Amino acid sequence: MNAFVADKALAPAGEPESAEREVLLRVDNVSLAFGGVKAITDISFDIRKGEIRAIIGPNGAGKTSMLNVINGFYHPQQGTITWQGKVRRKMKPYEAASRGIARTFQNVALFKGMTTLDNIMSGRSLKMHRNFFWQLLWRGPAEREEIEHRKKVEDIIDFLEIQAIRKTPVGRLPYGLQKRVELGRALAMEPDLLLLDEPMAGMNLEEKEDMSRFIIDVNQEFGTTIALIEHDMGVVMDLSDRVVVLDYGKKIADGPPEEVQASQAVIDAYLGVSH
Amino acid sequence: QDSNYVPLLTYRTGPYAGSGIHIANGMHDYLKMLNERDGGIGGVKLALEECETGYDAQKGVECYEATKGKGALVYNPYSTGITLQLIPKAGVDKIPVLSMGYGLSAAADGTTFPWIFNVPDTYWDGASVVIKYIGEQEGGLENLKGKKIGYIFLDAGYGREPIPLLEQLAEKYGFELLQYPVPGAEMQNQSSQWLNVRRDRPDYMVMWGWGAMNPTAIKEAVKIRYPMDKFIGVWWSAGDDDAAAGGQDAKGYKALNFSGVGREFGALDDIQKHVIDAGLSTTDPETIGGTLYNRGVLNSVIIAEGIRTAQELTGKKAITGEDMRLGLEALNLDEARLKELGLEGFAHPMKVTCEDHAGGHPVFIQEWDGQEWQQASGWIEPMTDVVRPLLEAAAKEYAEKNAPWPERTEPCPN
Amino acid sequence: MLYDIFIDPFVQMYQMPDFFLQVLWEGFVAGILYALIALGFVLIFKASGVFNFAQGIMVVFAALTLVGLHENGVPAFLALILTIAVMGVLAYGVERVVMRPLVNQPDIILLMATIGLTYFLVGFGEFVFGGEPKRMITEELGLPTGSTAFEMGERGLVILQHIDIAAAVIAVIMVTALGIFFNKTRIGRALRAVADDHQAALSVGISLNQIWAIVWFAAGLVALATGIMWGARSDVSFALEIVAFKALPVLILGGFTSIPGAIVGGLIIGFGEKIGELYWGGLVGGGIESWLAYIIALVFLLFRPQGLFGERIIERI
Amino acid sequence: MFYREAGQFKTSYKSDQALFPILQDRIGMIAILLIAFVLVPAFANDFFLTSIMIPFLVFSLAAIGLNVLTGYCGQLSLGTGAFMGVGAYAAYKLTSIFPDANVIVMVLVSGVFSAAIGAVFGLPSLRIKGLYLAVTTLAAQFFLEWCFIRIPWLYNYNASGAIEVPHREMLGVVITGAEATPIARYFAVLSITALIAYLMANVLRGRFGRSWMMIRDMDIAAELMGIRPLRTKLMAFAVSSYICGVAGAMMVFFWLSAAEPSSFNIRLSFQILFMVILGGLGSLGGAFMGAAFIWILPVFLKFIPGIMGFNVAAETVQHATFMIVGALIIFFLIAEPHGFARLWQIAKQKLRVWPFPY
Amino acid sequence: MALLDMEQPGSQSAAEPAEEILSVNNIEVIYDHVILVLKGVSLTVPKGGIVALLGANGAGKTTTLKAVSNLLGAERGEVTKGKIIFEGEEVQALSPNDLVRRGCIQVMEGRHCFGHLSIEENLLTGAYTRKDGYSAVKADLELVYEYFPRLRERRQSQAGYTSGGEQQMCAIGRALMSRPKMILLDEPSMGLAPQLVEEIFEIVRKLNQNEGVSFLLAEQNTNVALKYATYGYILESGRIVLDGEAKALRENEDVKEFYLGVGGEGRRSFRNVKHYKRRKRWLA
Ligand SMILES: Nc1ncnc2c1ncn2[C@@H]1O[C@H](COP(=O)(O)OP(=O)(O)OP(=O)(O)O)[C@@H](O)[C@H]1O
Ligand SMILES: Nc1ncnc2c1ncn2[C@@H]1O[C@H](COP(=O)(O)OP(=O)(O)OP(=O)(O)O)[C@@H](O)[C@H]1O
Ligand SMILES: [Mg+2]
Ligand SMILES: [Mg+2]
Repeated sequence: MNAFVADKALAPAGEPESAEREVLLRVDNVSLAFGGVKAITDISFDIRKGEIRAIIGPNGAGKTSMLNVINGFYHPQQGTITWQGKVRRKMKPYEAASRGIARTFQNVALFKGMTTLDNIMSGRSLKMHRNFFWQLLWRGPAEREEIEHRKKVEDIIDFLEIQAIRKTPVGRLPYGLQKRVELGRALAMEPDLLLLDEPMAGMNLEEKEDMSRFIIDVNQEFGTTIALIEHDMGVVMDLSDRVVVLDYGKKIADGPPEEVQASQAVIDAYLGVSH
Repeated sequence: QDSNYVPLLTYRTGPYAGSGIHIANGMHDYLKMLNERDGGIGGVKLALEECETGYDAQKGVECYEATKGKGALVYNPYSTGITLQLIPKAGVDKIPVLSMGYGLSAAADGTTFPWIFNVPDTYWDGASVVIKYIGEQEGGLENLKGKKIGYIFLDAGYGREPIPLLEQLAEKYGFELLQYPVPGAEMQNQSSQWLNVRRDRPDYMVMWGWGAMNPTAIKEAVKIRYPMDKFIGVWWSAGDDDAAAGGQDAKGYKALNFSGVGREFGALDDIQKHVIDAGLSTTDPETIGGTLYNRGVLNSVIIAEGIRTAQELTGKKAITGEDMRLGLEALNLDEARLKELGLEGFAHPMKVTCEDHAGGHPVFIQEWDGQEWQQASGWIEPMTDVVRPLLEAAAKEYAEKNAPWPERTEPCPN
Repeated sequence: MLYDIFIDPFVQMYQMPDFFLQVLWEGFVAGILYALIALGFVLIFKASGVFNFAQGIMVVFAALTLVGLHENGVPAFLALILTIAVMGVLAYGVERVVMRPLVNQPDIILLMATIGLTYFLVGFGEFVFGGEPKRMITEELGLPTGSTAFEMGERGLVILQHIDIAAAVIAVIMVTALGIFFNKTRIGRALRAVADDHQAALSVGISLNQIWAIVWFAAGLVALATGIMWGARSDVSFALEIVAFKALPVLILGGFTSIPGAIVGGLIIGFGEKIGELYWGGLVGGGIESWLAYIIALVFLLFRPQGLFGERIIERI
Repeated sequence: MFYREAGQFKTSYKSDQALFPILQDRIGMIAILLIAFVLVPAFANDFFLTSIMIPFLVFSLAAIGLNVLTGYCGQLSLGTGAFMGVGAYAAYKLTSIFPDANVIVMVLVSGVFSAAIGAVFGLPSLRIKGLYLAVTTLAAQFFLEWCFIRIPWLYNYNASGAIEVPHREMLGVVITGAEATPIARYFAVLSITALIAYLMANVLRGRFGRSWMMIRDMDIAAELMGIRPLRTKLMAFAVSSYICGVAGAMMVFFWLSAAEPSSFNIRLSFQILFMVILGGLGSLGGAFMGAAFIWILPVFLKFIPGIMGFNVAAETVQHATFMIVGALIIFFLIAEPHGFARLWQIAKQKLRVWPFPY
Repeated sequence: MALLDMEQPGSQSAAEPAEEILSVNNIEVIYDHVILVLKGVSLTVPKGGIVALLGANGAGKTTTLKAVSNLLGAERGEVTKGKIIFEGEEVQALSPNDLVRRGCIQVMEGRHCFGHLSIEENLLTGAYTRKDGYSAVKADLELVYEYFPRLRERRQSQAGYTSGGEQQMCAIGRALMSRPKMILLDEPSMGLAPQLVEEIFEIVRKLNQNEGVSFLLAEQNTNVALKYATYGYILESGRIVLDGEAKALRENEDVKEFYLGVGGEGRRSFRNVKHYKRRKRWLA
């Protein structure tokens, strides 16, 4: 559909059912507590390659904490995390990033003093290598590298339709656009696993639709596995392949959206009657 | 040009203002008085301009650069730091620097430092007088053997300057030199230094302090009950405010001095009459006659006499920096002249020569009686025999380190 | 060498117990005095998140006003009251001219503004009072000036200055009062809220103007107390401003936001600095006091980045 | 209307990423360079060169250095003065150990030493943040200042404890020492400052600049994007200290020609910090504007009464200068907390929409 | 636009001017002296009404609310034209503190809890301006805990460490603690679980009916907002483009398509969104 997406191998043609796909990340018996507060209690689930995995649950259920555990920002007291078949030791967030896990944040965590373009370029940090002396000179290799990556970033900008704000400092952007830039920044990392924490909070319908479109495109044409936290059930139901439901640190359901939606435990804990 | 331009680098602000203000007042008032009373020197008025340095080297250099183009005759930096910066420039710009009783001791060697003057004495002269005086108290220099002499000093170029001489004397006379540096930022917080003094129990304490360091040290000494009569400061630790901080308890504290004590001098009366009463100065009349004020006056006397001598030598009325140097090198402030100036007994007669820009003049000791300073000794000659060779060696070393150091252009006549 | 570092100092402490006690006392006093300065910083920081660099100059300014008024013939206690009034005016002015327009700005901007204020006060203070050092009117204010010596052993002597004891008492009273004020009252809570988020504090109806005026006034009073105590030790002059830097390690050690932290930090620094200087300083030529405090603080910080009693730095995404 | 990008189309990313993508800016820059390299030396007198231009350039460079650390990487430092001192002492030692080497080269090399020391003092920044870090950089300030006093080797055991700049020539022209003409020294300072400013502009728009800004804006997020915080911060400390070191060396070699340890005291650190903040954090141009304001304004104020023919006491001028500078600092912070650089941008923005108000 | 304007000129607002608690007249807001954000916004909130302010990202909803509660100063923004009247007084002349005292409080977008204070202390700061004694405050605290049981569980935790949703509850609870006459709610539903969103709006309704509190709420969740509101305004790029009774808005075709997501054939699936730029009819 555009250069950026076409650039990478497309998802396998005859999509196998998500349950049969290879496991990309497995969380086994993870528990995490802060002092007396148990944020996560003995949770296990997996994320398979190429799927959109939703994580839902009431406020304070431990969803964000779960993402933090996955990308190394929190270290669980118990349990293991297996990434691409290998059990992962305790690791630093930047190591997670270099192994292909990117994310967006619940409270937008853009680099406020930088422009949209620079923010997205920053996603490419791990992929740029010219050393300091080339940077000093600029002309030559450093510049070439910069331009090469700039092209990739421009593709993302086109894809997300944010050309107009390319040179705007992100601090001044309205919330919805900030979320979009944040997605762009995560995409620029070309991750294997993309963690999205409430990407559509504070958006109106139209923007949610746009965002959904982007997520689906990224997932389908780019083959990126996505873990998604969202409170809008419409979005969760429509987009996700499988849903895991947390409630105050415990897992109360796990399965395809329809199944989860019908589960009484989920309705009681989270959805409420009207849904 | 019908005036002689004398810029005054002063500091009435900043952490050292406490000492700087009195000096500045003294310097300014005397020269101003000459203008008012005599219409200047040799019939030519003095153009005075104060430039505030705040005792800060950067600002000092800035003042220098800003004023040197106006035909400055001489600079009095009143800061060892600024003096050091000006030393190399003086030769290039051909403007003498008069660092009266401070600055680089080695600069007394006029053959190496033709443009720098530190009459009447260098720090090394001062330090030697202190040791000599202590020796006298102990009944002879040979009795210093085994004694402990503590040296508390402002930890900057200024305070460290006398150390080489003190070390040499320590070796020579067999006393132990204990050093207590006071960092500039800690001037008002000297309890550690004085605790150390208390532990080490030195027989005498010598102080090279400035600004707020002095009163603090005197208070601390009182606090640890150090015998005040064994505590001797350099001439820059001799301010009225310095000793007054200790009040009655500071009784017995001594300091070196080379300028007059008190205000019973004709010139000071003239200042009162022509300058203060005429409202031409901001000086608080009560401070006239204070040690530092008088020091400032003496500084201006030397400037004025330098100008006068230069006028005589060159026959010009408005002179240049180069003429000024000639004047200073031929300076001869003898008793008769002092009397003429209304300053009899204000200072020891001084004479500058081409080789010796300091002169190693005698100094006296003054003592705080709880109310004011009293002269406590006669004039004491510095140990020129020790000091002079050290000076020459240091001057040589300086020239070597800063090679190629410009040779003196017109050799000394002898 | 190793002996000098590890054994000799302790031998000395043992051999001269009176001296060691004196060192401890000096450390204690220094600590209390640092704590007094630090307290002023903590007050303002806690209540507005502003690191008030001008605290040092406020100390000088308060003391100068007091002494300056007295020099001009105002009786000591009237001068004290007038000085308090002046500090009130200053607080109001600062709130009006500096803080109010800079609401909701980043820390560093506010920090800079207080440095600007420092410049202004230095210029203004010297303009009004001149640069000469002045003597603190300790006796006139009824503060004790004498000293008491305790004999220990044959030659031993421990000297306690009465003014130092007074300083300690005043410091303890102020810390207790402020501690109660901050933690137990409605305004105290509001102050802490303001420090967290100016805008949110505005939105719940906390009047920043009023709060800032109060806090700056309180800091002014602390500055006055500090100025009197420091002035009694040395003289009142602008050189005193530099002493304020000594409060910074105390501050980070105790934690910017903690009132008891100021005292505990002050004491740790005071003791550490004096003992370090007197027993180890000589090994490297002395004068290590100028940075030892910072190094002590730094070491503590490496283990507790928010200082001993500081509020945890919230890191969350 | 006067300041318009309209009609200037960028056809390649290369031209879009140029230092001055807009024609007017390029012209402006060329004009500034022309003035600096041709007009100033042609017309300025000694006082203007030695007391205004040279210190201004030296401080600008130091401000660039601090800006890298504080403005770009967000690590507040109050130790700039000491890092400048390291550069100065290193340059002094280098020139006395290698008397025949080119002094410009020595000045540039001296920065390496302050870079190393800066990096060491940057180590705590991994754990210590914000104002806490600022205060710990004071440890560097006081410790280094103490070293300058207590390690006589650093000042070649000079009795004065000060370092004095030796006489050195380059291409037959005396450029350091008392005989160096202001013009020669001015050119040395100008060239070094311009060169380093240019090189830094390159670094700052590339990946290093970005990674610093990432740490500044949100260190946690930066780490989650693969930035190694310690390495990045240390890099910033090193680069910043390098530049400050070179500035310090220039300060002594081309401006003061002698220096005591107190030349590098905490006041210098504050002065530079002021320049950075008033100029605008995270802006190279701002560093120059800030330096101009903080350095030139007081010099200027000092001479106003004289020029206007008033006879005001020197200390009153000084007091007034303090008050005015303090008040102006507050005024400008209130007017625009993001500094002159932002004011300039807003001015450009206004020009763009002129004659409409917005 | 006129077509939708259900409010007959003269009938309500002019005849009974005392009825409106807040009126915003043609205000213009500029940030940083150059960024013009609101270009003439007017709206009124009747006493005891719930008015919704809808609009896309960046339309200026937050800015409008901040203008009303006089918080723009802290963002370097200013109202350059127009007037805002709250209960007959001009807002621009009042400080935020005065406004809260007079009963107008804002729940800021993006939570803005006091990170270092515990949840309970956060709630208590909400009662800062109250003068009716500790027991009354205490009772209200209980009430808030009643509304948000989760907060009771976390009452001792530092707010900075609580989850996004918990902070949102805390922010709303804090505003309730001041016993306001009017609450400006900025995106109350953001980041809250669906169940809670309903609950919050139920609380809004309860307060409105039982205590007569008026609401001005900026909300992206148009569905819920229009369900509970009595009147709505739609803001686009700093201008009011549509306003009317909530019911009427719900029926409006454009609103349906763009804000409610119900096209002709019921709810669209997010999976099948077409990728094209649609044009809003009212912009044509
Ligand atoms: N402090 C500021 N400085 C400059 N521009 C700002 C500032 N705050 C907001 N803006 C701009 O004002 C416009 C309106 O912003 P506002 O936050 O009011 O929108 P909003 O309708 O609340 O959007 P959202 O739904 O995303 O919260 C946006 O374009 C934004 O970029
Ligand atoms: N660093 C921390 N320290 C203390 N408590 C924490 C920390 N991080 C999370 N918690 C607590 O753990 C629980 C889970 O928080 P988390 O942010 O994961 O919730 P969530 O599911 O993302 O909720 P929401 O939907 O509201 O964002 C919360 O009660 C929170 O207060
Ligand atoms: Mg969350
Ligand atoms: Mg908003």
